[in-house]
This record gives sequence, C-alpha cells and structure tokens, in this order.
Amino acid sequence: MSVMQNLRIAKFDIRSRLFVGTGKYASYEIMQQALEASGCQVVTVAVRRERLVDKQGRSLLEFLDLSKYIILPNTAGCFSAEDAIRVAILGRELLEKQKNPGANWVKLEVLGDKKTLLPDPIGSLEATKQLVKEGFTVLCYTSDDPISARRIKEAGAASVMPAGSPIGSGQGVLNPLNISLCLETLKENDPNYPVIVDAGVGTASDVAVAMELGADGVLLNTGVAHAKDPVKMAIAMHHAIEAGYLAYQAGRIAKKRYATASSPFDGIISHIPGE
Amino acid sequence: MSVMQNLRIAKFDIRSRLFVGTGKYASYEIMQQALEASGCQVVTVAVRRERLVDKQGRSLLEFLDLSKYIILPNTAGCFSAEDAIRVAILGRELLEKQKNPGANWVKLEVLGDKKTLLPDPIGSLEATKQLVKEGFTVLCYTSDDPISARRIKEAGAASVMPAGSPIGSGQGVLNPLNISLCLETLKENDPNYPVIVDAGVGTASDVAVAMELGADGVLLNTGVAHAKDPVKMAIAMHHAIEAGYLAYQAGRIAKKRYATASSPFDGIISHIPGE
Amino acid sequence: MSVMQNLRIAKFDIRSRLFVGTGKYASYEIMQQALEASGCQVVTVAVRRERLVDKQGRSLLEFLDLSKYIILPNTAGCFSAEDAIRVAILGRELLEKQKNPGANWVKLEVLGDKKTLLPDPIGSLEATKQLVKEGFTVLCYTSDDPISARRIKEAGAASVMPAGSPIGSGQGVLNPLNISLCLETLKENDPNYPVIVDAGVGTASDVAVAMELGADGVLLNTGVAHAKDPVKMAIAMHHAIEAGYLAYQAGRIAKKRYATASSPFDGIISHIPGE
Amino acid sequence: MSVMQNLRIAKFDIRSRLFVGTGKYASYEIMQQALEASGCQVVTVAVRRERLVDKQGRSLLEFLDLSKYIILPNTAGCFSAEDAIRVAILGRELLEKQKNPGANWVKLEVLGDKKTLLPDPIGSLEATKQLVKEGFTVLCYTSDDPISARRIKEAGAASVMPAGSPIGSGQGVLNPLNISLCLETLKENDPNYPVIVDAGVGTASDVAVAMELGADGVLLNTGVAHAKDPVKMAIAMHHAIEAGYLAYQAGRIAKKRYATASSPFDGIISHIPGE
Amino acid sequence: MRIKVNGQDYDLPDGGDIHALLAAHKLTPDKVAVELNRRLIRSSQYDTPLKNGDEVEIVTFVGGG
Amino acid sequence: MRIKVNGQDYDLPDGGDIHALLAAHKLTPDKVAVELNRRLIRSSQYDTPLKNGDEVEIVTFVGGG
Amino acid sequence: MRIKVNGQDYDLPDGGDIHALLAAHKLTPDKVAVELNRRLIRSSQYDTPLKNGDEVEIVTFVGGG
Amino acid sequence: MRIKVNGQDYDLPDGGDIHALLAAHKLTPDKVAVELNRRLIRSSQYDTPLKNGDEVEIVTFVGGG
Repeated sequence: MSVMQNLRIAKFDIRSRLFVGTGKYASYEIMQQALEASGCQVVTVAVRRERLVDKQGRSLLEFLDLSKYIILPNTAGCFSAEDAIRVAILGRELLEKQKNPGANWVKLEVLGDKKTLLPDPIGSLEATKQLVKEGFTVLCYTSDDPISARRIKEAGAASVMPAGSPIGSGQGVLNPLNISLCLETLKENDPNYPVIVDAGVGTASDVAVAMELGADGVLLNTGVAHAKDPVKMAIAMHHAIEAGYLAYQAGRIAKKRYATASSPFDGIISHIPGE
Repeated sequence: MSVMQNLRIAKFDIRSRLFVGTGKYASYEIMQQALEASGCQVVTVAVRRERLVDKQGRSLLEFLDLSKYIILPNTAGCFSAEDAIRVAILGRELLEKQKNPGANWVKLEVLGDKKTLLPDPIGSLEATKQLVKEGFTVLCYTSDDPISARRIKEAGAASVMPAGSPIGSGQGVLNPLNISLCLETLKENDPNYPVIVDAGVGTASDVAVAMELGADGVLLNTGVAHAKDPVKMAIAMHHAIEAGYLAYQAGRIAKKRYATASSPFDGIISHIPGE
Repeated sequence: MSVMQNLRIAKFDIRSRLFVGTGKYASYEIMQQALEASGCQVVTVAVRRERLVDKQGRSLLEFLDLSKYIILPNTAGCFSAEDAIRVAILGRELLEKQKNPGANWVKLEVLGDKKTLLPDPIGSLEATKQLVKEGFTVLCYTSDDPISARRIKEAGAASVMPAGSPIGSGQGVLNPLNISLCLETLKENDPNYPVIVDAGVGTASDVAVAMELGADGVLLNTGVAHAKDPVKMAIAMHHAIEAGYLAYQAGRIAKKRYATASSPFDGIISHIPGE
Repeated sequence: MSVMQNLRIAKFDIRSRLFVGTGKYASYEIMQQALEASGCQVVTVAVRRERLVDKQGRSLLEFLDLSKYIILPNTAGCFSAEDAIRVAILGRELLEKQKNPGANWVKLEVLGDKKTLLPDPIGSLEATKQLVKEGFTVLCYTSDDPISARRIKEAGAASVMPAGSPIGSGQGVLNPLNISLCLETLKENDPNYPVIVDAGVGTASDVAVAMELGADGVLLNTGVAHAKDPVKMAIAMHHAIEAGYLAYQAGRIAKKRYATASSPFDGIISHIPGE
Repeated sequence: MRIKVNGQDYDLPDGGDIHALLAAHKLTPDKVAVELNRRLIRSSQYDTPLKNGDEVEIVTFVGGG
Repeated sequence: MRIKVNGQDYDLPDGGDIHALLAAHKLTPDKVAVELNRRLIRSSQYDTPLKNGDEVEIVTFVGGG
Repeated sequence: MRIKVNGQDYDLPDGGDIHALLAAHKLTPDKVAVELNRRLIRSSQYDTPLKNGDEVEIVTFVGGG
Repeated sequence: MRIKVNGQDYDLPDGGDIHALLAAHKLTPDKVAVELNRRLIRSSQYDTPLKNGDEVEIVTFVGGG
C-alpha cells in the first residue's frame, strides 16, 4: 500500500522515487523484469558509440517500453565539462528521436578520478552552468560535500544528487551527517527542491537510510543488477523506498541511552528489585 | 507485492514477520489503526492487575479482533524466573478463556536490570526450562550474546529473540556481528529455527537491517507507538520487513573499497585521463 | 610523561593499565622486546602439557623476568567450569613454585563456543563461585552483556573483563554502549571496582576507545603479537592506554551537529555572508 | 618514548605531528600550559582587528614563546578568496615583524557556510593559486572529498588539510574511507606529501584513528581548549598522535569475523566440545 | 475476614469465594485470571471459600510489547 | 576520401554524406545521434557532403546507471 | 578629515599618517599590521599622509585554530 | 604397570612415583605442576607410588593471552 506523493523535478511529475540504472544486468530480459519489479518510472541510460562491426543486433531501446519509462541519459565516463556537454547534447538528440518526454534532461556526471569515480566539483559546476544555458534540465551527481552541492544548485541544477559512497561500491551512506547537511542546505527556504541520493547503494536498508535522512529519492544500479537475484532485490528496493519515505514522514522516536518499558510497571504482580 | 514465506514457530504458521506490541499508544483507536496498517498477525500483550477502582471501563481485549490477531502474552516486568512463570501461567489462562490459538505460548522476559531492561541470562534459562516442562511454547527474549542465545534454545525455547538494543531505546541493531553470530549458532544444522530480533527498533531501516542479517522476524512496539504518526510508521515497518527479507534472499553485492562503473567505459567518446 | 594512577586489583597494585598476553609471537625474543616496549607489568600465560618428547628445550619461563612481571595464568581453552577450575589450580601451583606474587590469581575463561571463543555465562558463574571459595582472586572474562558482568561480580570476581569483540578478531569495541553500561553497573556505588576490556583489540585506537569509555585497563595479545612490527605496535598500545586514560579523565567536549568556530568572528575584517 | 620522524612541510622540519590552535582557552595561562603539555611545535593563530578601545592590554603574542613555537596564521572567518588573501598577507606581515620562521606560510581557510564552516572548494582553489603565486607556503583546509583535495594539491598547496568533521563539532573522523582516499590520491607517486587531518577532533581516539589511516599529522583546537581539563587532554592528544603514528607504521592485524585463540589448543588438558 | 486483593486489604464476608469477589467488582470471570496465594486458580474452583489472610490477584491483559 | 568514424579510419567514396555512412552500416537515422567534428549534426543535415579528415561519431543508448 | 579605522568613523587632523594613528591608539608598529583601502601598507610607508575617506585596518594576532 | 601420562600410554616400572616420572623426562619438579587422576598433587606427595591405570598430567606455562 503506497501513500507516496509524486516527486516533482522541473516539468517532470514522477510516480516512483526510485530511479534505476540499466547497466550491468546479465541480460536485457533480466533488466526488464528488474525494472518492472522495482516499480520505477525513471531509468538511466548511457550514450555510447554504435558498434559498427560485430554487433549482436539487439539494442537497449528495444527493451525499454517508452510508454512506461522516462529515460534519463547520463554523461557517465566523462572527465571534463566539455565531454559531458557533448554527451548530454547527443543524449538529448537521441531522446528527441524517440519522442521521449525526458528529451531535455540529463544526469550530469563530470568525474574527477577513475578509481573512485567521484565527481569533479569544478568541472561539474562549469558543465551545469553551460547546460542550463542550453536549456537542459540538469540533475547533477555530486560528492556529499554540502558546499559543492549548494554551488551546483546555485548554478541552476534542477536537482542535486549527492553520492552515498563511491559508485557501485555497495557501501551505502557512509556519512549520514553530510547527506543530512546537503538536504538542509539545499532545501533551506526551498523545501521542495529535489535531492536524490545517487551511488553506493548495496542493499535495501541503504535506501531506507537515505530516505530517512529526508532525501526525495534514490538512484541505484549495481545494487540490483549484480545482486544474486536482481528481480527480488528490485522488489526489496521498492519496499525500502516506501519504508524510508514513510518513516521520515512519520517522525521517528529519539534515540535514548537507556530502556523505556513498552509494558507498564503499574499493576504488575511481580517483585521489582529495590522496591 | 509480497513474496514472503509464512514464518513457522512451533504449531503457529504466521503470515507476517512483523510482531507488534500493544503498549504506549495515545489511544486504543490509534493502536487499532497502527496494528492494521502494520499488517501484523501476532500482537504482544502484558498481564496486569485489574484496576479494581477508578477504571475507565475500557479494556484492551475489546479493541483486539481475535479472529484476526494471534495474541502473544509477555512476562514483561518480571525480574525472577518464579514471577515470570506465574505471569506466563496467568496469561495462558486468560488466553484459554478467549479461546485464542496462542493459548500455550509466551514471550518470556526475565529482566536483569530496571535501567536497561536487559534480560538475565540465568533467570531466563531457569524459566525457559520450567515453562517448557509445563507445556509452554516459549519465545525467549535474550541479549545479543550468541552463547546465551544458544543455551536458551538448548533449554527448549521454540524461538530465541535477541535484543538489537535496549527496549524502547530506538538505537536499532547496535552490534550486527553478534546478531549475525546468534543466527549462525541457532540455525546451525537447523536452518528453520526461528530467530526474532526484539527490542531497540527506532525506525524502518533498523527493521531492514535486522532482516538483512538473516533474522526471521522483528518484534517492536515503541518505535511505532511513540512515532509522531504511528500509523504511517506502521506502514513503513511493514515495507521494511519485506525490504529486508527480500534483500537477504536476493543476496546483496559485496562491499568494495573502490568504485565500479555502472555504465561501460567501452565505446565512450570522451577522453579518459591517462589513456 | 605519565600521570596514570596505579590500578588496584585485590592485593595487587599495578603500574601499567595495559595487560599483555605472551602467545603467538614469532619468537620468545620478539615477545620479550614487545613486553618491554609495552611498559606492561602484568602478563598472561596459559597452562599446557609439558611436551614430553621432541621439545626444543626452551620454555616460556626462561624468557619472563619474574622480578619485573606479574604473571596472570589464564584458563584459556576450557569449555566447562570443572576444567577451568583444574587449570586454575595447576596454574596456581606453578606460580607458587616460581614464588610469583600473582600466585593466587587467575584470568578465568570458560568458553561457550570454539568458533567465537565467547564466554559461557553459566559456566563462568559456576567457576567464579567455586574458585572464590578456594581463595582465588578471580579476574573473569565475560561478554559485553552488563547483566552477565554484574552477576560475575556478585559471585565474587575481583575484576570483570568484558570482551570488546571476539578474541583475536581485531574488531575493537563493537558495542560501546554495552561496555559503557557494564562500567556503569559494575562501578555503581563502587567506583574503584576494576573493569578491564579484554579481547578484540586490533590497533591502538581500539585501546584508546576502551579507556575513554571509562575502562580501568585493557588486555590484549594478538593485536601486538601478529602486527607486522610487534615492538612498534607495543609502543603504540602503551601510548594509547595513556591517551585514553587521560582523555577520559580530562572530560571530552560534547559532540555537536554543527561547527563552532575556534577563531573568533569578532574583529574580523572579511565580509560574512548575510551580515 | 618517541620514535616519530620529523614532519617535513616545504622548508619546515617539524618535530611534533600535533598542531594546536590558540583559540577559546579560559585564559592565556591555561593555553600556555596546554600547548606545553601537548608537545606541539606549530600553533595556529587568527588575524583580527586591534581592539582600539576597552582592551585588557594583554595580547596573545606576549604568551607565545617564539623561540619555541612556529606560528601558523590562519584565514579563519573568510568566505571569499579575496578576503582570505588579504588576511594571509596581513598575517605574513605580522610574522615578519616578529621575525618568525613561519613568516611565509598560511593555513588557508575559505569557508562556504557559516553553520558548518565547511570549506568552499572553488574559493579555496582560487585563493591557493593566488597565494602560491605570491610566494606563500599554503596549507589548505579542505573537505574530505578526495577530488577537491587533489585539485588543491595540483594548485600548488604545500599541504592539504582535509576535515574529519565540522570544525569544533567533536565528531571525529566521520568518513574514514574518504580520508583514506584523500591520502591515497595525494600521496600517489609522492609518498612524502604532507596531509594533516584538520577539524572535528573531540577526543584522543579521534587523533589516533586519523593517524592510523596514514595521516601525517592532526590539527585541533576546541577538543583541547574546551575539555574540562585542557592540560590533561593536551597530554592525551600528545600520546594519541604517537599511538596512531606508530600503529600505522607497525601494520595492524586484519579484522576477522571469528575469533583466533591467543593461547594454543595444543597440549590442552580440558575437553574440547566435538573432539 | 480480611484478605488481600491485588495488594490491597479487603474485607470479605465469611464464606465468600472468588465468585463473590468478582461479582463485587463487576468483573466477568472469562475476562480475568485469578491467583490465590501465588497459584493459579481455575474458574471451576472459584467457589472454594476464601480464608482470612488469603492473597488474591485478579489480572487481565493490558497493552504491552 | 578517408575519414574517422567512431575513432576508426574509414574510406568513404567522395561526395558521401552521413546518410551514406548510416546506410553502409545498416543504421536507421532515428536510432542514432551523430557528431561531426565534435559538434552535433541534426538529421536535416545528414546530406551535407563529408570532407577528407572529417571525424564522425555515431552513438546510441546503452545500459548505464 | 574623517577616515574609517577598523570599521569605525574616526576624525584625524589633516596631514595625519599611520604613525599618528598608531600613536593615538598607543600601538607599537611592530605588533600590528596595517591595511589602507584593502591593501597592505608596510611600515616604511606609515608616513604617507592619509586622505579624507581612507579606510584603515589595524590588525594583530588573536587566538585561533 | 601401564599408566597414562599427558594423554599417552606409558609403561612405568612397578613402584614408580612422580619423581621417577619427572626424572625419566628430565623435568625439574619446580618447573611443572602435576595432576593425578584429575586432582592436583603437590611436590610433597611426589613419592606416592603410582598404580596401574593412573592418569597423570604434567603441565607448565606456555605463551597465552
């Protein structure tokens, strides 16, 4: 039973707060089932060269029902603002050819290091400014540093996507304080500004934790694609999004050092020490 | 969408792996809605003196649909095996009068300390032996110490319920290794032996974490009853149980120190540093 | 520069709060250097059968200067109270023959499981009672469960030694709350009751953490013996004991969510946003 | 007993790896004792307006023995590159007038937010480039983001000082992975590049943890200045630096899930279960 | 005679039994469980006459975790 | 003439254009996007003749996160 | 003339210089650093006459981290 | 006669005692502790003759934690 509000990002009104990547599945069929099971509406894709020779002839688009999913192209693998902008423009062109509503949006990644795939705060800022100028709706991948995140928002990003931990590392949210400070900064006087925790999700509780911090959504890929049973994990992630979203809304109890009885001591027939 | 198997404890075949307590709600009405929202089938209750004077006239039983819920009486507030046994026997008598299937089971608590409400390993062991002899199905609350847990099982408990953290403290699972070692020890050559993480749950992700460790279920009360919005939190807990259960079944990815790209580097048009 | 008070356990007045084991060193010579470097005064030893055949002829005692160290025999490897008592008695006999002041004390271990080497709370309790009756000064290894710890003290143990994590696992203090609750319970109205964190130390900060929780000392072995450079690690542990001891005494600052400037804002010549 | 190597930063050859701030002590006298007790050689100071009216007449410099300490002026409180550069230049002028060897170095802080006092990666980069051009030895305060850290190094900083957690928050090292990745990136093919963990230290173990990650030093202020007993805490920090430094050098044991006995099972006289 | 009910002194006419006690407190037998001198007493024995000094506990279910 | 297509050298008959190039690789224009010398080229301009040394990138969507 | 010193308005006799300013506040030149209109001014130039509207900052070291 | 020493069968001439046993293994009494049939035996009793089937444990200190 879902009682989630839609998530608004620029002109997009999104049903599911779980964004799922399309990479690294054992087969397109498993990908299809996992996406279906996850209940997601937004799926991310990468832009790459057509294999001009030796192609199996099957292409990703044949396996994505565009009447059902909104495609969010990324600029994964770009290490400079210039390359990221080129890839964003090519992605938009491809979307337009598919008449996909997502046409003018992009998940911007400008990476700073190949080993950690952590974002380059400078390049990301330049690319954001440029792409916003060119009419893009920019969802920008950032580190969990609140200041970098705020600067990306100030540059015009429609959404900031701080990393929980390195892409595909499965370490979850390593620094809850920073994610929480990102949320506080980005939503100051702008509570509906969308913040999506991106990268690092290893299992369902990571998703719940991110949402309980107040995130508006979570983007993941490897955590599902490389799970032993991707479809089951996709269902788990679906539940985890709801769980975390609702728990945040519900207002959790404060942590206490000591116990507080859930059954009353009043009316007890047993002997209580020291009484 | 649920794909959870029923949980078997002795003669009980239980639909929901979330056990919910009936204490500390602002009103019986809110309790009813929260129990409903949680999807739970097993609810715990305490045994206390009838208020002989000044009673509001409303009793808990009027608010629990016994055709829907299995009542699990606890021995909360008992600090000796003897008192716990007395309370268990009274609880059984009350259940029999309600013709409730749970009649011969009990959530055994023999507490060691009023400040932490942590269990007394010695008293719990004595009480378990005695109650098993008297035909009880004993679900015993223990610390997260794997050896105490194993001894309680050896004494004949139908289920062991290790604490994540002190009752009502909302600190979640403080020592995942110990819970994991409890599971390993208790399920050795007996994979279906039911282990329920009891106590300490503060929010949904705590439930997911417990289930991801391999627990068969989670028992909670304060985390829902004292949330700002108990009903919403109850739904969150419901999703969290499914999320954690499925994630455990699905087989999570291993944690890695470094990133692993979810988009391929192959076919990229951008310049990659050092290549 | 040390400003540590001696640690009092029964009749022993101990200079160093670091207790070091004598097992698992690459050679007796390295052990000697490591013990020396650690600044410890109490060293633990095990009781084992004389190798009747094929012995290298070198025995541990030749490498321990009894004018310098107090030997604390353990009952490691015992899984029943009865065996632990036998070993304790043999250890005492050996000490008396060495005219070692430690003669009547023992580090009591009654283990519950070979894989985790966690203590058996029941067997430990029986053995403690019996050994106290036979005039032993019992230092008892326990889990981090505060109730088990308290019962061991009530049974007459001169010191309780809760585990930070499984022996030799190098996981440090896995559950600081429990260690802290052990200290609170054991020292209630008895602030000088000695509590030594035993087992699990992997590196120096683990020792500091244990002491900062208020422990009176730390016992370790593998963390030093199996470090790449045992002597250097021994010095590190020596500093860590002082660091943690003094930090606890000094009274640390409280943790805050936000920053508090260490340089004043007053008199600043720069422009401060929003002012 | 110390076996620490000196720390080399640009032309400075520094005895103690603990840098201590001079802010927030109850009195100059306590500051003097704490600095003395900490064994530090480098102390940080701020640049502020002379109080032209109502001054107590006592100035910081009267309480710092310049024959003993190297003064490191900071740019605390600056939120733009321009202001930070002005303050750095004024600080240098003041040092030159004191004939202090530190004359041309500066602890650069360009802050991004008043609530968290986290650094602004863009402004820090600009200021670093400019100050390096003007002949400064720049030690730059950064977030724990490895990419920002690397860019600051590339801009010519003599040392990078990543934050463990927000200044004065006492939360210690919140994200050990990031600090570890900073060290890995900054020291790649340049093992002696000095990296100092700055900000967030609450107690001694925080210092040990930072050093065990491989940091070359730690800078702190509030953790000592606001401890109940600043002098004792200063001694604790002194030991913690040695402890962490040596533990890192010594090479800690790996963490294991299970126990490994420190006493041999061979030659045991007790009965071992299942044998 | 004087007995204890749920920890309080209580004066019961001689020959009174559990039935009388429950009735006096408007409690229906099937909603409570009763202990006499720390041992469970079943409904079938509610007619056993109580003796001076007897200790009776009358309990029911309340919310608990 | 010799051009580069997706980083590989490629010999195209003089006067050849993007249409020719796609046809030669059995690619349908609406499934790919094309860059000419690092700038996007729209379908409407696929008939611009290519010149010797031109660099062409033909891309599509693949799985990614 | 009226100048600003450390953010406060300050009336200085015409022809006054930094020396005068420091003297007036009993500050010894070697314990402070001085900025004139946001640029450092070295001791050697403390005798430059100040102009109406000049902004002067006189700073020193204080405790900081 | 046949006894067990440290878990191994061992043949000892009749009338042999702990002294004999230690001597046979070149062990000095003050470096070991001895158990006879699971009970400690003190040095003063090392001259008690051993009987067929006796179980002796001779232990010493080894490195341990």
